[in-house]
Amino acid sequence: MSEAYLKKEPCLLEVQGLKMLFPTGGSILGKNKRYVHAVDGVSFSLRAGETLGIVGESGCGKSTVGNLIVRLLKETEGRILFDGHDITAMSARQFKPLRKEMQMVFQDPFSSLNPRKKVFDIIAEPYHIQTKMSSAEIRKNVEYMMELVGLDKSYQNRYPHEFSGGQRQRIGIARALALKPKLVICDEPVSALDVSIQAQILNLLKDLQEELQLTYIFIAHGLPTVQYISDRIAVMYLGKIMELAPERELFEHTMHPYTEGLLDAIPVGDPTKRDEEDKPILEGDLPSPLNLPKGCRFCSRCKYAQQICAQKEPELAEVTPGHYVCCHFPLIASEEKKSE
Amino acid sequence: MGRYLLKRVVQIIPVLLILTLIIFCLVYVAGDPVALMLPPEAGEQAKAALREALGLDKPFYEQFFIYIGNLLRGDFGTSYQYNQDALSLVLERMPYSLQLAGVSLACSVVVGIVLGVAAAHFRNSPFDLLVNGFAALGQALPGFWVAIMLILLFAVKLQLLPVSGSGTWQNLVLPAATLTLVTSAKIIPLVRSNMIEVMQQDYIRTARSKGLRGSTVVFKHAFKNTLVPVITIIAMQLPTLIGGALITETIFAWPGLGMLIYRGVANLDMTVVQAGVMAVALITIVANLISDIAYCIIDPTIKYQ
Amino acid sequence: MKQTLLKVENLEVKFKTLEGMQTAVQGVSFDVAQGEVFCLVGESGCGKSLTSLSIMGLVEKPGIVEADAIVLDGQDISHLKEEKLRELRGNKMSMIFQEPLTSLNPLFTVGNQMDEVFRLHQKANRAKAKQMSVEMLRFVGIPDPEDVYKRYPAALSGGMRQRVMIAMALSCRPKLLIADEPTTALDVTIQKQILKLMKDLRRELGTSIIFITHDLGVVAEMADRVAVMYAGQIVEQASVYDLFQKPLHPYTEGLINSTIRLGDGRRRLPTIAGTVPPISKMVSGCRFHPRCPYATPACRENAPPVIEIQGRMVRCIRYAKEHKQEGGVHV
Amino acid sequence: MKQIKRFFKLLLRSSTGTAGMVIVILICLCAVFAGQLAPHDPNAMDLTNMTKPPAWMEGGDWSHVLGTDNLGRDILSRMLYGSQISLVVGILATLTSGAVGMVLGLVSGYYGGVTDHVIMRVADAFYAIPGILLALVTLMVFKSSGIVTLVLVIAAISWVQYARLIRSEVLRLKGKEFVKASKTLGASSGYIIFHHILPNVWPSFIVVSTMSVAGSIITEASLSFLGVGIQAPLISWGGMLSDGRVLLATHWWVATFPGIMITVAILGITFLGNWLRDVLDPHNKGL
Repeated sequence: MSEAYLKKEPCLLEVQGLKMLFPTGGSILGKNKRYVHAVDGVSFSLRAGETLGIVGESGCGKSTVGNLIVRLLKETEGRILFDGHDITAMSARQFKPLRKEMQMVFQDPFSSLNPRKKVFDIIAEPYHIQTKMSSAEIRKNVEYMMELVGLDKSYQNRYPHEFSGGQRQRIGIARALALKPKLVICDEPVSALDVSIQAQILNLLKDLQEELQLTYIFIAHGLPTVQYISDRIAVMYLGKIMELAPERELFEHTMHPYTEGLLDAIPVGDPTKRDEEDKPILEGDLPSPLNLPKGCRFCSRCKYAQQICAQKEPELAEVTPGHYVCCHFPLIASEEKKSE
Repeated sequence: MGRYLLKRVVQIIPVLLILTLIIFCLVYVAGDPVALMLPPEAGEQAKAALREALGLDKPFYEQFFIYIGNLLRGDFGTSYQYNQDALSLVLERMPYSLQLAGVSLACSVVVGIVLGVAAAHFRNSPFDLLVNGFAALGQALPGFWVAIMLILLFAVKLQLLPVSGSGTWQNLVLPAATLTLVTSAKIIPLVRSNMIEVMQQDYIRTARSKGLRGSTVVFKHAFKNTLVPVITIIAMQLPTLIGGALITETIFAWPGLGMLIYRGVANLDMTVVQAGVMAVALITIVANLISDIAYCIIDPTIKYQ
Repeated sequence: MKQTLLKVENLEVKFKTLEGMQTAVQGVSFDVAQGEVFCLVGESGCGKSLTSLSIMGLVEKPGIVEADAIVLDGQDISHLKEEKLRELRGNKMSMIFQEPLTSLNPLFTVGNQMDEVFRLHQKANRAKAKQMSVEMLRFVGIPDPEDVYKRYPAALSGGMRQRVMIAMALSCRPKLLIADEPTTALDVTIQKQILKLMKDLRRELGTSIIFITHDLGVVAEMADRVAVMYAGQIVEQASVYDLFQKPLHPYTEGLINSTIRLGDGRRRLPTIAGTVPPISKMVSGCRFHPRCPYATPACRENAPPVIEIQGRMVRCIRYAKEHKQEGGVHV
Repeated sequence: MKQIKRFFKLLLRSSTGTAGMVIVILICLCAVFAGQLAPHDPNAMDLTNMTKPPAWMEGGDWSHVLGTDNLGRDILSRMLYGSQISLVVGILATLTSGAVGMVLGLVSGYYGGVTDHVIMRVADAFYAIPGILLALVTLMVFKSSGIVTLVLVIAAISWVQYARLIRSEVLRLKGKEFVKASKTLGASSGYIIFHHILPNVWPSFIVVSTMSVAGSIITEASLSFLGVGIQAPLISWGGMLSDGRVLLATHWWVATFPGIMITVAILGITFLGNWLRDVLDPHNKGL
């Protein structure tokens, strides 16, 4: 979808200053309780029909953001506006009708399907919980959904273990889309699958988006996968968004050193282009989320880091229209400065 | 690690309270001991006086608090049957129980671990089958029947060992053998299945890929990893061996805690019963705590459950 | 042409199951030159890990390994006794695994586990072993080797653990290092670090590496030569440049095309239809034919021969037709 | 129908499983048809036929195949009737403790928090007293020895293992993505428990229950042996053993046959349980 078209669409989801702290350790009496800042002030908005990719390494909090939006977790701070309603202020009962508007596709095709239920019952579950359909209607709907995701409807009396990973992921997608949600959160939906199957599932997700006018949040750890499906991409590092930009823009005008490191780390996929010289790579390990560096959380691994980076934490700021960066010295900007 | 242990210790307090409540309830329901304590010809007045003296006329909760207070002061009451302090009775019998339990547990652990590891190593061989059969039989045989059969064979027919009693090491053999059979039968399958599971772990493959000897892989890398569940089951067996061995103790006339409690029950001497049960429960709790400490020593990475 | 270090001929791995004998790896032959990085690539269940485990002699019961020959450095190890094989493992050949989380024993310190290798193969005493272990840890780029030496694996990050595994595997300067998906469980930036480390070490030590992966991107980055495996067979073998320039086997072609690259957002990914058949229900004829866009009735009936074309090998009937009798045909 | 066929196919594949099943079925038949099978009235004393040895021994005859006890009662008949008590007590105690343990384990695992703490500490307290001891004291205190009391007492000492097992299973399942998926659909706790947790807890519950029947039978026999369990005129294997104990040196068969009977019964149930564990294991694709 073109960006100009997207701009006209209303805002479907707005996340404001989302924080999630998990308590850890501390004495029994609650003294010196320490917290893991899994999500530490995340804000973004999402237009209807758009796909936002969230990318980052393990422990960056990308899945926690997904879980917070569908209310599997209760945030510590912040607001989530869905279709204009503040869903963080709602009770479980008030929120229940809204649940059918937002669904989730999970990572593990083995743990996401109840091993003791037949495919039919798995896909019928949303109708049982959210609607009062007759069993004939449910059957019709389930068969339609199975066809939609490319499953033969003769499979409906089989158990999940009789299917391959890719087919199970199709079942999971059918369940998520059964109630025609507006927003679908895909939490690493292809990372457990084989290469040839990944492409099948990604294409399916793309087709379904077009057909059902879906809005996606696509969470993954691999930039190529995220970029294949997303309109805009948010790069997360240790609970914060480091860079948020339209997909093209992010690659062509990379501004954050971490994004640069991520891009450089992607294997080239072409043996003639592998340079034996080895350009500098992102060194070091993630710092422990319990023991974040003061100032910018990336400064311990950043090759451009200066004094201020270790003292003052940068804010996510719009550097060029639609391109947000959380860095004291965004790359393009500093290069421009140099050329001046 | 320190925090983990501290948490376990703190958890003991409510358990002790609930335990006391259970035991107190049993005593309370058992009813009025006054009739047993006084000679049959004592009049109503004497009974009422004794009740008041013992605090038995007070409401349930008040009695319970008095009871806890007494326990805290180490006062477990006096046994009317032996006319002796219940606590000292328990302490008198304790060494016998510990002796029998200690010997049986040591034997069971040795037998259980050796046979379990060997069976896992020779998985699906005739030897494995034999060990499995032994374990299944050991779990199926009622302990008291084994005891009787052992007496029949070794004491009555062969006359190698004494029928019952205590004092010499010969007296210990048959009861310890009975308990060892039953207990090791519970340890063997656990050791075996754990060992098999551990042998399939990635780090075992790593150890083998380094060229380590089969015995090093089994006894160093695998064995230590099977210890945590093994210690759990060992800790679970201890109370069964101390208080739960009452049938074995009765059959062999071994003067341990189990027999003391059994006699107490038979004679409705509730002070002895509650002191004995309390002692066994305390030993159980301490055993569990020790096993928790053992986990921490074995596995340095242990965290909250 | 460099000297051949490892030659595997007609390797077969079978499993005895309740349903009967099942062949997981069949007719696998390849060789690895000294100092070469040889990539085995394929999807899960294609037999690439089993192939490497059989070279190490680590296939567990009920698996049965049969091979005409596995020659390592001039010595046929396919029929060696376990004790003899053990002397080679960790010494002349060693292996690192996919899961750095579970591949180190959680109950022993890094140092303890590293020392074992030196004490076993080099008969080093405790102090000497420690010194060598610390040296080795430093060698693989661990910043504070003395500290890491004392730690338990749980206290290390995934990348660190994989470095420890590499250090341990390279302790005795093996001629052959088998790396079974060593970066799959790691984050991309850490993967890059580990790949760079392995390249550097190869250059420095001249170790031959069999690198097993499902990721063609990693193959393009690491390999000298590549073997593509599908359903227990090698379907294509070529130098990495030839393979990426012109894949011969339809499966290789499909695999390369369906790999997502940066900048793919505007095109639609081609896919390989269907899924891999399970080994218990292996199809007749060419194992790939149900998913192959070029399949003909002949593919369904006859197992395709292995064709040799210009130093490459491919298991596909299409090339048999083109090169009727010229290419030496082995079956 | 397909399931039943598959069940038997799996059963016949395991020799111990088959043996266990056969033993369990035979014992059930003995219990149900005790009245028809028993050659004598189990409580009929026959002072002319006291301590008669089994038929194959000198002095025995086929009217009392396994001999008689010191009151001249037919041992075979008593054993057949004894299986009724064993099975009834074993099954009822298992059902009771299973139900209690299941509910408490579910509540404890699913809701967590204070409820979990309270239930688990009570479980710890019960666990700290050896079961047989607690049963003995309770039975004495309540001065009643009917089947109902016995069942309740055995249930009271064995609910803990269920509660702990179910709780750990629930904790494991709670983190599964299919439970999360159900939550994102707005499913109530009840729906999740009944549709997702219970069907997956069921297999381990069945395995533990089978083993628990065996445990309850042993406990009943032990208590009857101690004289606080089943009382005459009801017949229990443990009680028979207790009667035979004094005759051990002179008339071994009185105590031996009930002992063998208990052992065989427990072995059969354990074999069946082990087989069920293998078959119902979710990694094993299962029934």
